[in-house]
Amino acid sequence: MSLSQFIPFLPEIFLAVAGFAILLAGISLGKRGARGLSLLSLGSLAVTAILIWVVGRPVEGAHTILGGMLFVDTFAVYFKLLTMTASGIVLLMSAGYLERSDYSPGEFDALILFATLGMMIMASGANLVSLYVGLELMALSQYVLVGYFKLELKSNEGAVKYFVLGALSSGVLVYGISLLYGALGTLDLGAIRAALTASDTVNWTLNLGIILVGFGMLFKVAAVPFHVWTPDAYEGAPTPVTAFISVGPKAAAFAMFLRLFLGAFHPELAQWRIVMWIAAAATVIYGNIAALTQDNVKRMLAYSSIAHAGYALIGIVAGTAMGLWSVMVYMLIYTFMNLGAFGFVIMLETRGYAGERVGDYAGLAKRHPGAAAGMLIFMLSLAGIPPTAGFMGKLYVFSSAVQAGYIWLVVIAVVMSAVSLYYYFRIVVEMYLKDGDEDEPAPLVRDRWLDAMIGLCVFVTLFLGVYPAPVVGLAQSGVHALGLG
Amino acid sequence: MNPTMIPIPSAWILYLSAVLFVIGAIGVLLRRNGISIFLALELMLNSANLAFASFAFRFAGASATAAHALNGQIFIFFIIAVAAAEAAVGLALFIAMYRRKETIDVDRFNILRW
Amino acid sequence: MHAALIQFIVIPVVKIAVILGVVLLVVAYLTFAERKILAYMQVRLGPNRVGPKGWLQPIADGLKLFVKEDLIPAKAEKAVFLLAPAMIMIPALLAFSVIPFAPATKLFGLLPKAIPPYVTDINIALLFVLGISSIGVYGIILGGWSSNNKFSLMGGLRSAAQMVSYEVPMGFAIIAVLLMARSLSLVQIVKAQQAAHLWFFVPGILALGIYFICGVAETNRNPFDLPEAESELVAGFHTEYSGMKFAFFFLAEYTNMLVVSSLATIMFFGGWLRPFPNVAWLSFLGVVPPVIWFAVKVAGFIFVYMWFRGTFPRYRFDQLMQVGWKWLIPLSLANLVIVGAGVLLVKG
Amino acid sequence: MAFLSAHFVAIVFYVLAVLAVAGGVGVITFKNPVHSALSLLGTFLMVAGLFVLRHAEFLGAVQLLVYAGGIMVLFLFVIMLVNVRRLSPDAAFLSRRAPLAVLSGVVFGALIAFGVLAGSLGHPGGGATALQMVQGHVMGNTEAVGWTLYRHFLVPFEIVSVVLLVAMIGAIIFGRKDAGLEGRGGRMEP
Repeated sequence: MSLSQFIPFLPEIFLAVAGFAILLAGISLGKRGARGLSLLSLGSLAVTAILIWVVGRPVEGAHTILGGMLFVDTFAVYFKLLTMTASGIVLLMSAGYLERSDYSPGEFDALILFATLGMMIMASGANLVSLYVGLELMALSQYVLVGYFKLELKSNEGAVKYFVLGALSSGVLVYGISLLYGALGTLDLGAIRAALTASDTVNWTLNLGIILVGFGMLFKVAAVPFHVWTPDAYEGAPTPVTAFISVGPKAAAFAMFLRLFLGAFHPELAQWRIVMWIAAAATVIYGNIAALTQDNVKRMLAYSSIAHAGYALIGIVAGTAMGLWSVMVYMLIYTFMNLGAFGFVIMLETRGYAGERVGDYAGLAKRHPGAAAGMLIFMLSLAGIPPTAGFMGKLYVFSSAVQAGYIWLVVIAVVMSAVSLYYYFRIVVEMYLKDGDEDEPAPLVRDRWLDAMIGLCVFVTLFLGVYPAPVVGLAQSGVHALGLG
Repeated sequence: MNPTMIPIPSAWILYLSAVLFVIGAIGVLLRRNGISIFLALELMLNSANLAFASFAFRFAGASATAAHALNGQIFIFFIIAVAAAEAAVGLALFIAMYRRKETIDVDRFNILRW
Repeated sequence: MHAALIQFIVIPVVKIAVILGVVLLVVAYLTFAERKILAYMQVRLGPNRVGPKGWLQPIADGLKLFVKEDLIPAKAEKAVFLLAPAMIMIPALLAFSVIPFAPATKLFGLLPKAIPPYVTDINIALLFVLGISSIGVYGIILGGWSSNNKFSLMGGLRSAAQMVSYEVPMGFAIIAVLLMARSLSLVQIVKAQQAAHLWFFVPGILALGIYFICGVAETNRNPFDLPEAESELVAGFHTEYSGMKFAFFFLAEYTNMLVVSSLATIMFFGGWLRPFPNVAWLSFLGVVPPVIWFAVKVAGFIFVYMWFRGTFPRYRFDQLMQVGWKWLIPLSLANLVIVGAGVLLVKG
Repeated sequence: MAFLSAHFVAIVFYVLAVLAVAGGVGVITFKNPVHSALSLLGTFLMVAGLFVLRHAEFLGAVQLLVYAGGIMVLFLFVIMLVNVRRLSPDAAFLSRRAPLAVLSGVVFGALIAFGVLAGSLGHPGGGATALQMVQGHVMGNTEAVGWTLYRHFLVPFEIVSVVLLVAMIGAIIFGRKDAGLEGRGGRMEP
C-alpha cells in the first residue's frame, strides 16, 4: 500500500483533522466563539468539498480505493456533497442558537464534522466493514448531539431512547451482516453482487441476512415499524440538531440503503422487494396519519420526515435505474425543504423549548409577512404542491414506481400526500388566518445567518421546482456507479 | 490440538449464537431499566461475534473461501471496538440523565411519549 | 494411549500442582518478607516470635485467619460477597499458567526428555495475562459493593477507576516490548532477548518505568493504595471481610505483585537468562540454574515494591488520576513512537 | 479415555455453550442489574472460550481485555454509581408485554435456525491454518489478524479511531460537571 493510494482519501483525512482542530479551538475559544467556530467548520467543509472535487472524483478504471474499502464514483460524490451541504447549512443555522444557549460550541461543531465524516464513509463504503464503521461514527455523533443539552430532561430522554433503539438496530444489522457473510463468504459489495448474480438457488441464510440488514437500514431512515425513536429524538434534541438528524444522516442512510439494496443485493430484488413494499406503504400511511394529531411542530415534522422516508422507499421498491436516481433527487430536495422548515422553528425558538407549539405560529403573517411566506413555501413543498421542488421529487419517485408496475403503492402514497395537506396547512392556517396573542406576540429571533440559510433553502426549493434538470442530471450520472440501467 | 479429536460442526455454534441473539432480543423487549436493556444489547452483539467466528473457521477449511476467512474475525474486532465506544457514550448518557432525574427506567420517561 | 494419558493429563496436573504450591508458599513468605523489610527500614525488629527468627510467622498467620470467625454482614449481598474473594484470587493464580520460569529442562537428568517447567506456552500469552489480570478488578469492585458499606463501595469504585485507567499506559508500555520482541509469547520474548544480545530494559528503560509504575497501581500498592486507604476509607473494599475471605484479598495482592514482577523480569530482564548470556568467559554463571536467576530478578522487583511502601506517601485520588492520564499515557505513547522508530531503524 | 480425548472439543463446547446460555438467561431474568451484569460477564468469558475453540485466539484475548476487563467494569461502575438498588425492581416478567416478547423472540429464533438449517451449514469442516496465514506462511492468529487489519482494513481501522474519539467526547460532555451550567454540585464522586 503506497502513499499515493491515499490521495483519493485526502478529503476524509482532512475532515477528521479539521474536526479535531475545531475541537481544540473550541476549548480555547470557549462559549463566545460560536460564530467563529461555525465559520471555521464551514471553511473546512468547503476545503473538503474542493478536495473531493480535485482528488476524490472517479478516475477511469479505478472504482475502489485502499484495498477495496471505498468506492470512488459519482454516486459517492453526489451523496458526499449533499450531506456536506446539509451539515454546512446546519452549522450556520446553529451558530446563533448556540450563542443564545449555555452550551459550548466547540464540541458541537466538531461532532457535526465527525458525523459528516461518517456519512461520507457511508456514501462511499465498498465493504460492509467500512459501511458499518461509518454508520456507527455517524450514529454515535448523533446520540451525543441529541443529548447535547444535557441539563434539559427532554434532551436527555430523547438521547437515551435514540441510543437504546439505535444500539438495538445496529445489533440487528450486525447479525444480518454475519449471516450474509456466512452465506457468501465475503464482505466486499462487489463480490457479494457477483456471487448473488452467479447463484440462482434460494438461500435462506442469505435471505434472512438481507432482511436483517434491511431492518437495520429501515431503522436508520426511520421507517415504520422502526420509527419509534424518531418523534422523541426529534422533539428532545436541540432544534438545530433535529434539523441535522432529519436530513444529513437520513440522506447518508439512504445512500447506504441504495448502495446495498440496489447495488449489492439487486440480484435478489425479487426476494426482498415485498418487505420493502410493506415497509414503504406502512411508513407512508403511519407517518402521515400520526402527524395529523401533533401539536408540537418538531414532533409533527418528525412524523412528516417519517412519511418522507416512506416516499423515498417507494423508489427503492421500484428497483430500477429511475427508482435509484429519483431517490437521489428526492433526498436532495427533501434536505433543502426540511432544513428550511426547521430553520423557521429555530427562528421562533427564543429560549428553551418555547415556540414549538403550532399555536405559537398564530398571526405570524401579520407581524412577519416575509417569514410567513417562507414557511408557506416549505409547507407547500413538503406537501408536494407545484411549483415547488417537493412536487418534482414526488413526481419522479412515483413515476418510477408506476413504470415498475407498483400502481397500488403509488395510489396509497398519493392519497396519503393528500392527507398530509391537512397538517401542513394547519400551520399555514395558523399563520395567515388566526390572530395571535396581540398583547404578547411570540418574538422572532433576528439572526442574519439563519435568514441567509433559510433564503438559500427557499431559493433551492423554488428553483428545483421549476428547473430540476441539473440535479436530475447529476443523479443520473450516479446510476451507472451502482451498475443499474 | 490433538489431530485425532473430532471437530464439532459449525452449525452448533451458529445455533448457540441464534439462541443468545434471541435471549438478548427478548431481554431488550422485556427489560425496562435502561442499563438492563443495554446489557441485553451487548448479548446480541456477542451473538453476532460468535456467528462471525464460526463462519470464519468454516471458510478457513475450504480452499475456495480461505482467502476471505480472516475477514470474519476482522469484523468481530470492529464490533468489539464499536461496542466499547457505544458503552462509553451510553453509560455516560445514563449518568447524565440520572443526575437530572434520579432514574434510568425508560418507561418512566413521561415528558416525551414512548 | 498411555503416552497420551501422561502427556495430556499427568504432566500438566503435576506441573499445575507444583506451581500452585510454590507460588502460594512464596506468596505466604512475601507477607513475612514485607514485614521484615519494613521493620528494618523503620529500625524495628519485625515479627520474631514464631519459630526461629519468626520464620514460621506466615504459617501462624494462615492458621489464625483460617480458624477466625467468618463474618458476613447482615445486609450484604451474600452470593456476590462470597464470589468476590474468588474473583480476585483465581485470575491472579491463572496468570501463572503462562509464565515461563525456566527453559525446558531434564531436571538434572531425572527425566527422559526435556520438559518445560511452565504449564503452557501460548502464542498470545502476554495478552492472556493482561486480560486475566483485568478480570481481577471485579473482585475488588464486587467486594466493595456487596459489603453494603459506603466506604467499601467508594474503595471499590476508586479501584475500578484506578485499575482501568492504569491498564492503558501499561498496555502501551507492553506494546513497546512487543515491537522489540515481535511476539506475544513470553518464551519467545525471552529468546528474543537472547538473540538480540540485549535485555530489553536498555532500549526500553522508559517502558520499564511506565510498566512498573502501572504495575504498582494495578496491584493497589503504595503509593497508589487508595482503594484501601486506611485513614479515609477504613480499609476500603475489604472492610467487611474477615477470616479466610480477607486472607484471599490479602494473598491476591501479593500474588499480583508476583505476576507483575515476573512479567517485568521476562519482558525487560531476560527472564531466566543469566547476565550476559552470550559472553563466553562468563559461562561459569551458568552453574546457577535458570530458575534461580529468574527468582533473583523477581525478588529485586518485589524489594522495590516494599521499598516504595516504606518510603512513599499516598497520592490523593485526583493526583492519581492526573498522573495516569496526563503523564503516563502521553509518555507511554511517546515511548511507543520512539521505540517504534528505533526498531524500524535497527531491523528495517 | 478414548472417548474423552476424541470428543474433547465437543465436551468443551457443550460446557461453554450451556454456561453461556445460562449466563444469557441470567442477564434477562435477574432483577438486580449487578447480578445481570455479572451473568453477562460469565457469558462473555464463555464466548471468549468459544473464540479460542474456533481458532480466533487473538479475539478471545481481546474479548477478555475489552469486554470483560473494560466494558463490564464500566457497566458495574455506572450501576453502582447511580445506585440502581434505589430504583423500582425490574419486574420485567410480570409485565403484560412478556408473552408477546417471548413469542416474537421464539419466532425469530426459529427463523434463524431455519435459515441456518436450510443454508446447509451443518457440515463439520473448518480449518485453522488459513486463520494463521501471513503471506503464505503459517505464523499465528494474532499475526494474521494484524496483517489483514493493517493491510486491507486500514480505512475502517482509522475511522474506528475517530469513533472512539467521538465516544470520548460524548462521555466527557455527559460526564463532566460544568460549574457554569450546573447549580447543584456537592455530589459524592469516587
